[in-house]
Amino acid sequence: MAGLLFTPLAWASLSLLLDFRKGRCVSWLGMVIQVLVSLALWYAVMERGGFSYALGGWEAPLGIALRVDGLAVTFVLLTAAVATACGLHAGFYLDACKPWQRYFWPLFWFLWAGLNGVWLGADLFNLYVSLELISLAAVGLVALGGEAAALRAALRYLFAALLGSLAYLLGVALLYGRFGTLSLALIDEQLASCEPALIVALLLMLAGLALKTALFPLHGWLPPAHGIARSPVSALLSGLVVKASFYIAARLWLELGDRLGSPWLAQSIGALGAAAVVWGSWLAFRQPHLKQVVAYSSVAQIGYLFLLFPLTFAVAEPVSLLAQQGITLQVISHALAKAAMFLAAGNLILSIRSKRVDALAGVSHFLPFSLFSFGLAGVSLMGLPPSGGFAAKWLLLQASLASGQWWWVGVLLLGGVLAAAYVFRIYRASFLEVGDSDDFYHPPQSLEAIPMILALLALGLGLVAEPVLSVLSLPFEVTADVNEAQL
Amino acid sequence: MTATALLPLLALLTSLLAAVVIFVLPESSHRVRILVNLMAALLKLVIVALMTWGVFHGVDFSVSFTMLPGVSFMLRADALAMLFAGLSAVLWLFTTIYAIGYLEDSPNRSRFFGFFSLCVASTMGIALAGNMFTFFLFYEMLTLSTYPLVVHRGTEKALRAGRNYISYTLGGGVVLLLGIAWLHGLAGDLAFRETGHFQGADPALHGQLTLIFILLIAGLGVKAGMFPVHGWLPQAMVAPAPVSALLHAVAVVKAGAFGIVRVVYDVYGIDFAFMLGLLQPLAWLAAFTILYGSVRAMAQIDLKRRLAFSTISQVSYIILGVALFGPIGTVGGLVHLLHQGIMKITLFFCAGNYAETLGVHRVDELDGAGARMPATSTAFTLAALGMIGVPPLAGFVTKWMLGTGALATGVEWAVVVLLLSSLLNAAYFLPIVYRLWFCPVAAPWPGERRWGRLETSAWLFWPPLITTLMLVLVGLLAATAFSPLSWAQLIVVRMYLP
Amino acid sequence: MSSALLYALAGVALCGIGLAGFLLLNHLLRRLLAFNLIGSGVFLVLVGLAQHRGGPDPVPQALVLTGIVVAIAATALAVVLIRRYFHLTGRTSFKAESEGDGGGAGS
Amino acid sequence: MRRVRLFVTLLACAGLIVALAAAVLDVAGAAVSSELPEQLRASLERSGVEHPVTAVLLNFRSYDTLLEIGVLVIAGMAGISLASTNSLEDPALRSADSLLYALQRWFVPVMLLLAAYLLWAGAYRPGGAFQAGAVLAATGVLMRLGGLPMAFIRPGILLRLGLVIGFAVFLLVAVVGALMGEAFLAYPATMAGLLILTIEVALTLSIGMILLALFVAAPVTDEHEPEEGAGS
Repeated sequence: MAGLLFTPLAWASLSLLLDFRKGRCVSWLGMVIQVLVSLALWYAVMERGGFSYALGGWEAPLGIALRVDGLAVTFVLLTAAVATACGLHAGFYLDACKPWQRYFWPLFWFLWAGLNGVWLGADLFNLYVSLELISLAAVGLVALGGEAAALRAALRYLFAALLGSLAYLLGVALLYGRFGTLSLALIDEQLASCEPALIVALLLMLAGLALKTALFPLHGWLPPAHGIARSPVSALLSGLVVKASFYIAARLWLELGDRLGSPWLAQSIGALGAAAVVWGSWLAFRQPHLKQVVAYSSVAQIGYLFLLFPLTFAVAEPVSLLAQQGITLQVISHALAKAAMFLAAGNLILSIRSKRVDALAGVSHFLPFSLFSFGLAGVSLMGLPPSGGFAAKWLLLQASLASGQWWWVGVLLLGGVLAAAYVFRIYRASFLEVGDSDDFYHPPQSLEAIPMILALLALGLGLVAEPVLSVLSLPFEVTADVNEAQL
Repeated sequence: MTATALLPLLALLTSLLAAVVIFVLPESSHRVRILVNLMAALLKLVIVALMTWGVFHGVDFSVSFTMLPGVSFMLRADALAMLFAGLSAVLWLFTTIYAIGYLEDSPNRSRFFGFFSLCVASTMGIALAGNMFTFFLFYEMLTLSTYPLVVHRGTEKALRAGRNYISYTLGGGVVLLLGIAWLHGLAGDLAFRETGHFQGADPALHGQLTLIFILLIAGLGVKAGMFPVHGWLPQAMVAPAPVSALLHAVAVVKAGAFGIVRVVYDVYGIDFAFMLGLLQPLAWLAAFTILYGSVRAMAQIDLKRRLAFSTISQVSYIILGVALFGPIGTVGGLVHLLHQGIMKITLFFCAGNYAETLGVHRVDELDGAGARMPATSTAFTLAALGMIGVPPLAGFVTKWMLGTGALATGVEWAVVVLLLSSLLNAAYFLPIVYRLWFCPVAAPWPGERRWGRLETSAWLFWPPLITTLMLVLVGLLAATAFSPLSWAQLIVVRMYLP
Repeated sequence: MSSALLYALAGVALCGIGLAGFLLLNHLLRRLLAFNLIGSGVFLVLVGLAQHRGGPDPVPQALVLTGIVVAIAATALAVVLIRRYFHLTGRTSFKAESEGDGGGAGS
Repeated sequence: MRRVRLFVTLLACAGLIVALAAAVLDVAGAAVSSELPEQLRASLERSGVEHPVTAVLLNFRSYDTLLEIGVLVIAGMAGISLASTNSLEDPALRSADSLLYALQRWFVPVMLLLAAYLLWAGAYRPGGAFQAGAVLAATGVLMRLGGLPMAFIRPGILLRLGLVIGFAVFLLVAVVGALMGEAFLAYPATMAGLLILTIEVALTLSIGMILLALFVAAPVTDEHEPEEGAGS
């Protein structure tokens, strides 16, 4: 438990002192540790259910507690997988000769620490600090290298992130004023009925988090930031970072939404998500640059996540569970698939020496591996079987049908078709034959293997969805023995 | 894990693993690739034969595990599954041999054979799927794995056809998914069962079930090339000949037709579907597609396009047979699934041979080809005659069974459709046969190549001859045990008399 | 109405003004200042509202200290980015050069 | 068009103010007195410091503070990663003002003393690491403007060590607690005061360093492209 929080922070400080190459060796060691610790925590939760962990030995209202349950541990594991892949890829991909690249590792580790902080956080203010940790580390990663376009994207990102955080904090201030505690569990206990002021608080928090998650129409900052960053960074940002703020929003909604929400609110959030699916896919289809396509596809895929709100509000318990499982699968499969896609796109850009989609012509001759990874990741985004994306879509379809909200069925199906449109546009471009000349750069095997593994994970997720989801429904015991939690 | 669970998995894995191995192999290792291809094809044939033997003796091959809450992945071999699995296993072997010859010295072979194997794995999965969910899984996998084959040549035209193909099939997939998800929400996880699941279902649900049926058939109809949604098929002819052979004779169109059979018999149950009044419109649609495809085929100059429209027409025989609501008609439809596969693959092999050896793509360029390529032309002629329904070839058996079935259930108009269709078949096939044998060579062949002793490369020479032999044999020996006809009768017996 | 509540209401006003500034201004530094204004407003609300209940409460004070440090870090980073951006492009806002300076659409 | 935009934005902000004010009044009316302050008073003795705010910052909610310092380090790091000069020295900023130079000789020691006092005072009255660090940074800014040589401000190992030392010490203390069988970030009761003081000293140094680095990293007036001369 301590290791999970300590390792990334310690490695952040350590790698700051080293240059890129040494930092790389040290970081790879750190990744191994981190993966092992995550697995151990996952195993512990599998064995005896969730527990809460009081930091510093101070229990919840006074101190900060961590909540370790099935959902949190699933995300911790997901983070370990995706971040490790991105870190490995970055080690080969980034140009070690550029002096600023040494700052990649500390920022990377801080990002990881912040993510783990969010997954495990049960304290509203602590979540705010973790979010800021993530945002600043992400902005720093985008700006790394300091070119004008990157700076511009980083600044837009920073402004959006800050505004979002403040809106969230304002909501926290109201909640603290009302309840005198920051622990989400205690607030949930004390909240008896709906009060208008608390609705304002919830709206503020959701709005702030939606801005940070880039929900339509607040998505303007995402594509430049994700499109312009180096590929491993884009993969981290799209795969994990946007999920952090969504995760908090989802937790808030699932804990407090039943009393503070209203059908009107739930449906409008869902409608925004639906609009994001359609609009993001359309824009993705129109982009001339490969990474912009992938970035706009993130906007669309994030839209699906917000269907959680209508599908869990005022519905029967099993239906709500279906929707939650579907959304969790969507988060996982999108994280894996999008990371694979960005990494593969990075390889493709390396080898065609251009960022444009139409420069891909003929590349299927010589680079089937990265292209294949890209394609497999695309299968998951399109929601075709047996990918995790399909499993998620299936569960959401079932939830929409069972809750009688059939209009989301149309969104889910249309989203798949639109995703197919922009993914096949890339395939099409790459299958075009233009002579036999092989003037492509061939990236090393290690660069090509990583996105492949991620893509295969995303693809195979659908087949093992049941065991993955079974962790979510493990019981949560509030009384935890602190000493046992030492991992 | 017992052998009964292992065999269906193995049948899938042979081609799946072959695909993986081929993808990993470097482009230049041709010999290893050929070896892997042929070994996998032979192995699969053996496994399928074993399973067929087992199913005949009542062994239950099945394997399943839970994939999602409430949904399981399920493979199960019943008699109907083995019909389709057998067809694809046999034809995969010949198409592989043919494709090795056809693509000799062309680029991107690693990619081609990889996706080719994936395609067969999907077909096998479709055949062995034990419920609608698993069926859909492989159905979409088939869509994806055939796309790279259609656009294989990488020309503008091929890419356009590919886009068209993918729009149709993915669109169909979406409709199908909606139907399956809705059905699942209504009735839970439905394993395929010989009598269907809705015998005596709540009348309040009938409206919804009708709607779902329409969705399912519409989604499946796209791949089966049924009338309003057949547009992708003629365009997909830009693909290399082995792909056309596989797509049209085995994988894609048959997957659609097979799915329709599954839905009608094993999900809804034939009696229930009839009671809902769903079979009558289906029969009309099938009949219309039969005539429409034949009429359009007559107008085509390009040989492969003519064959494509012929496929559109022929596949609907299967659907017509199913929709006739009688055991004999069903036998005709099912046996046509197999017979048409053999005949059509022969025709495409021959068309590919003409294109590869003589550079001929158009019907009017074929004058006198019979003298230059007698064996291929004989094969073509026999297959064409079979298509028309000349006894004792394969096509005659199916048409006879279909006609008998129609009369037995009192659907006389279907017999008229069959006769009309045969006339039309003759009208677009016989001129080709005439040109092959009786017209003198008008002009030098556009792109002639020579291979030693045989009229064409050995890889290309033998497959059509073997399939021709098969189509003669299945017609002649239709009454013996283990012929496709008796197997189809076995299926129908099990379906109607569970 | 206690004085603590007054603080909270002043904080609310600052939030609104800051938000308007953030949305309407184009110059990056001004937007940054507007953001700081919102930040101050939020901190005022946080302390004021908690104070109102029963005398001084050290927890929100500590939270605000943390919040201030975070805000300073973010502001400093933003200033560095803005300066660097200005250095490279000579621009002080996100909008395209062709629009000229002055008003117009924001980011 | 612009006028409409202006109007709508102002209206929206006014609406926000009204809604928020209503919410604040509503909450103020409904607020329950929580037991948190009592709990805090009860636990203060065990925290190792007397001032409640410092106790919350560095003991009860030390995790927040740890992450907060992390945020500062990130900002400092990202700042110096963008700096394009080798030494971060900016000649244009040096003023040759002799009065400033003369005053410095008085101010700098006094400010250093003030920083030390603030740090020490944090244990029982308002003050503490951040305030002390800020004064330290201000001293640095003054020296910098006055043109005193500050060779250590360059993106070398020393600066990076300075950036991270406070954070690292904090983290080390946190993990030592965990290794000794307590929770992560728990201090052994007898040593809490001493440990907190150690952390505070290291933090003061680091915070001063980070803020100063951010100050000197920001102005970049040389005309080099970033690729040419960045970093050490």
